[in-house]
Amino acid sequence: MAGETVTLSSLVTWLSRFRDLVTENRNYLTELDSAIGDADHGANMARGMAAVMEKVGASPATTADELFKSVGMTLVTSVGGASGPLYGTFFLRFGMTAGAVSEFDGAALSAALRAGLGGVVARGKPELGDKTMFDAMSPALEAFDASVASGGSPAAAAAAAYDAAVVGRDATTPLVARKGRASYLGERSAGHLDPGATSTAFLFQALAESLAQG
Amino acid sequence: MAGETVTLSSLVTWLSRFRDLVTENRNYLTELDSAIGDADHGANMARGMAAVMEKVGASPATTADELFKSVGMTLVTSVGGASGPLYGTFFLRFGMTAGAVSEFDGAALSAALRAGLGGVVARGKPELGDKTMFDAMSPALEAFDASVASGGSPAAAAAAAYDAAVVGRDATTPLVARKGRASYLGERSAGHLDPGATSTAFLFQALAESLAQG
Amino acid sequence: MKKLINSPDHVLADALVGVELAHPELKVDHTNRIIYRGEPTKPGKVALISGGGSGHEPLHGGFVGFGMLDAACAGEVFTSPTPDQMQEATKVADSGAGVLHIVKNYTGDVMNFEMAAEMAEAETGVRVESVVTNDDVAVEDSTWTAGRRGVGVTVLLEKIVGAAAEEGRDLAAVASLARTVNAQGRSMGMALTSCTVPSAGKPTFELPDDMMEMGVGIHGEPGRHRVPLAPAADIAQQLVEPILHDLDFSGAPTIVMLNGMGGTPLIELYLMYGEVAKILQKSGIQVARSLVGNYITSLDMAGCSVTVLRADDELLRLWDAPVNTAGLRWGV
Amino acid sequence: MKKLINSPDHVLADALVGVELAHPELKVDHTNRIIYRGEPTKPGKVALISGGGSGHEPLHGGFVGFGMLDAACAGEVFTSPTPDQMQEATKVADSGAGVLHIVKNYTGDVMNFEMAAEMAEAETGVRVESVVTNDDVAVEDSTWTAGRRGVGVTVLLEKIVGAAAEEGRDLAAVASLARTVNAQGRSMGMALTSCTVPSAGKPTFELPDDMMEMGVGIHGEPGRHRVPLAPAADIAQQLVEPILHDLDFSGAPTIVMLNGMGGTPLIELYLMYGEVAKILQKSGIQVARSLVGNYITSLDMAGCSVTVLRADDELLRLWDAPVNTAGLRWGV
Ligand SMILES: Nc1ncnc2c1ncn2[C@@H]1O[C@H](COP(=O)(O)OP(=O)(O)O)[C@@H](O)[C@H]1O
Ligand SMILES: Nc1ncnc2c1ncn2[C@@H]1O[C@H](COP(=O)(O)OP(=O)(O)O)[C@@H](O)[C@H]1O
Ligand SMILES: [Mg+2]
Ligand SMILES: [Mg+2]
Ligand SMILES: [Mg+2]
Ligand SMILES: [Mg+2]
Repeated sequence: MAGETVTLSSLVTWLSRFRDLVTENRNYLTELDSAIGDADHGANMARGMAAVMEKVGASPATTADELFKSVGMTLVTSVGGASGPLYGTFFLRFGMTAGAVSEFDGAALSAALRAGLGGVVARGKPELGDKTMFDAMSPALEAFDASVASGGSPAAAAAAAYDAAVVGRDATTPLVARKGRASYLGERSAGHLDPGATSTAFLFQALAESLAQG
Repeated sequence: MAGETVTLSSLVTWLSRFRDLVTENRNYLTELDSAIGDADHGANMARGMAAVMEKVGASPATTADELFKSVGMTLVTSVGGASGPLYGTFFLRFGMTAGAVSEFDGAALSAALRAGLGGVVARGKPELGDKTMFDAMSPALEAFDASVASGGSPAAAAAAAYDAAVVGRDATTPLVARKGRASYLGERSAGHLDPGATSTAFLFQALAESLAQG
Repeated sequence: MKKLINSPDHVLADALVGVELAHPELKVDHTNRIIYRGEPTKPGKVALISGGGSGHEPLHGGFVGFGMLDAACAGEVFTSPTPDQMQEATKVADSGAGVLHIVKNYTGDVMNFEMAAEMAEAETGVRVESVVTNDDVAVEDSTWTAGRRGVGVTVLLEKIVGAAAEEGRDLAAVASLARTVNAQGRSMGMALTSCTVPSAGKPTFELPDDMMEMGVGIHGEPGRHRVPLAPAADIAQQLVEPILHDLDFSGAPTIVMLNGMGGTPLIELYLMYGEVAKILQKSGIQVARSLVGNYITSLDMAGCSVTVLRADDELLRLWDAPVNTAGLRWGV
Repeated sequence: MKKLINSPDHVLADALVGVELAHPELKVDHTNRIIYRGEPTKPGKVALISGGGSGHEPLHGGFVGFGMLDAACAGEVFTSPTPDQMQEATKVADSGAGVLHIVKNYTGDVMNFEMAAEMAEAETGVRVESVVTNDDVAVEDSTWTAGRRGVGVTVLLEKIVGAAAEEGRDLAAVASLARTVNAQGRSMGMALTSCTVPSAGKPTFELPDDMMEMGVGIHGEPGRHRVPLAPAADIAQQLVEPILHDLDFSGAPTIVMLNGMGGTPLIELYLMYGEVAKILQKSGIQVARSLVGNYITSLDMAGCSVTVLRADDELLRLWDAPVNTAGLRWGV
């Protein structure tokens, strides 16, 4: 059973599991981006997370701020496009808020994730219903916090966050996009899952799985 | 029944029937030229013969030299490609040899056709078996002459010429081209009818049909 | 997918090798994927930098040289470059007079260039101004979207503003001219076929033989409307009408670009230009200069776009000024 | 068939309207389908005329202008022009110093230009010399065929010989230089896809997704061999090898053109150029000048060709001389 504290090494597992998920689903993400974007989201995420794990393997960090600064910078400098600055800023802010620690409780993890979300908002100015990654990320954090507030373990909170991310992701399908490339399609963007919301659901799936392992 | 002399008006019928045949078979000729050439023989012949019949209709000629000089020049100036100079020279020489007449017997028609064939040879230097229009035209003239020599009417000679043109045309299929665009294909040109030999068979079909009508 | 490539992951790196070998007058930084002029920026000259996803060639690398850009950053295919590339280009190209970032309006490009400008100013003190092009009239309701895309006007802007920078104008003047040019240009594009992104391996969208996409951008995104394939004259009408509807081009000379999307041959582009020019004539618009060819492309997409720029004598003078790049060259 | 045209029968006429509107510096004779320079040929200057079927743009009309051609005759798509067009161009362009006909070696082109030269000399007394280009090494056993096709070297020849004519050389010298250039150039082409001739309405040949045609010309004719699709580096090898096998390029500077067939985007052409240049380097061949882009195309065919010209200081000097045409421009 998963404990009450989260170690740095389970967060490395989070990252590596995220890398695996976007790599395995590279074609699927690109497929989604073909329908309402420019057919590169799978390539972008796979390239970025491969670079991240290479970096993490080459120079293992001992504190969260160090680790996530490197993760964020690697994404920013290897992805490009919209997802590079968005996921990059997410991890940069995550690390800044986490600080020079190597263990987290639920509240600390929540604060770091909230800071990450704030970074996405600062960069992209998404609002709920714009059909972006924010539509999965924001409800995921609501659920995470609710679980922590009601005494749930970080693992339980992450599982709740993942469930909420999936619901948020699926709710993007009927939406008409108002941010990003998909917005150019107007009404034609409705009826398709948002690629970024889909990769964000993978982010929380990875978190849930890595914390469940302990 | 067809008579012993051929009038200028049946030669106009010849031309108009040739125009009809290449126009109806425009796609077929282009199809043949797609396989071993550049997909324009149908367009070339249809454009050329349409221009010819427009010219003939606009300024009807009273003698063969006048008529066929105009036909030849129209082909030369409206077709381009290999078939323009070849068919153009064919008709130019036909007219020069026919002279300022308005009726032909079999021998006169043979002489004019021979001159036309000579024009094709002068321009294109084809030899038998090169997989060109010459492979239909040359045996057609052999057959025409043989029929005239054995007392056949011009109509009978034209019918014999048509039969021989068809045989000559079909015999181009297995050949490896040695002249024109098809020669670039080397061995790959074998197994296809030559487009120019096919249009030449239409030329003799048109002659046979127009003389059969009298 | 049929492409002249070694592998989908190496398209950009391999193409930059070719650019370097083909253009001894340019410098290529393969690590940062930047194409520079061979000579450092003249002291006092504002540097012009652009960049964007690859797949739009000759934009932007083909426009590096005298009278146009000082450096271009190449992103992965259809993916904006990263801030570190742009920061590096900014640092190297700056001669002290400051740097203009020319950014096409796409969320990714804008965010990455923003981060680059922040980094460059904070870490190196280079003065950076940015202009964001957004000339694509296909994007309606731009308040409910990421805004209009930057497309064809970017080419004209890089030429005109490049000439102004060459004359020694300062950063503020160069940036303000760039904004004027952007404000006075409008574009509209269409596609006969989808392009194929190498890493995706198949066409981004399927388009039936009798249909075309109107209002496409330059990233193989589907357009605003799918309509029946039409004769060139009708297509020209569908491209020109929304442009003229959006901005008043009367009473001024214009510069018109008929741009190919990459897979359409020049004979069709000239044919389309004829149709477009006839419509402009009929609408009383004076075409002073024109450009026909592949300038801002979308990989192997078949199709074209029209850009009309409202000019004046001064813009025409800058347009006519010497330019010496791989993709645009005259007067030198 | 998806093309930006009004109707298959009007492609050429409509495209010439666009050329005229886009290039006020050129004259277009729509009846005879000839593109001329705006200014008459200078007295004493030998006139250069070329022509051929359409569908190869910018060849030849895009190469009319200072330092290259004086006139270009356009035939129907892939169909050589007719002798009367060529005769008219010959008459109009002649300044009294004579006219060089630049003819690509195809049965139709050769026969039509022959008739034109006969007509021009007989009826108007204009002195005409002809050079027939035949640089395509894909045509093996040329004694058993119509001979090698004229392809890429035609572009290089028009540039180099155009510069020589501009310098005032006489007809014999210009013609002899043209023959030298032709003799020293070799080309090889390949296709990833067939083109579609507008009047045919569908692709000339079908090519499976995993195959390519090696040794194609510029008329959509199938090539010599159909082989499996390969990485760019292998394709480059298959293109360069027969060229180097056919002529010794060692010990001399060369001019290399990596030409697109019309449907292949520039990013792939640069990538291919990189592969070609690396092979030439390894083979000890010195590349002094290069040209990458769409110069002699085959409608919308995807693919490319390589041309290598053995040069010397004099040819390089003529190559570098100013040229001012729609399709090639530098030094002016
Ligand atoms: N302004 C924005 N705010 C938040 N997320 C955004 C914004 N714009 C785009 N996105 C997200 O980015 C995803 C696209 O990422 P990607 O395809 O990698 O970049 P690009 O659109 O530049 O090609 C979209 O599906 C969407 O979820
Ligand atoms: N040298 C030649 N002599 C005789 N006929 C020839 C010669 N070269 C080509 N042809 C004929 O011309 C035909 C092709 O005509 P066409 O397609 O109209 O011209 P092009 O080959 O210039 O496209 C061939 O099928 C062949 O019969
Ligand atoms: Mg994308
Ligand atoms: Mg043909
Ligand atoms: Mg992208
Ligand atoms: Mg032809």
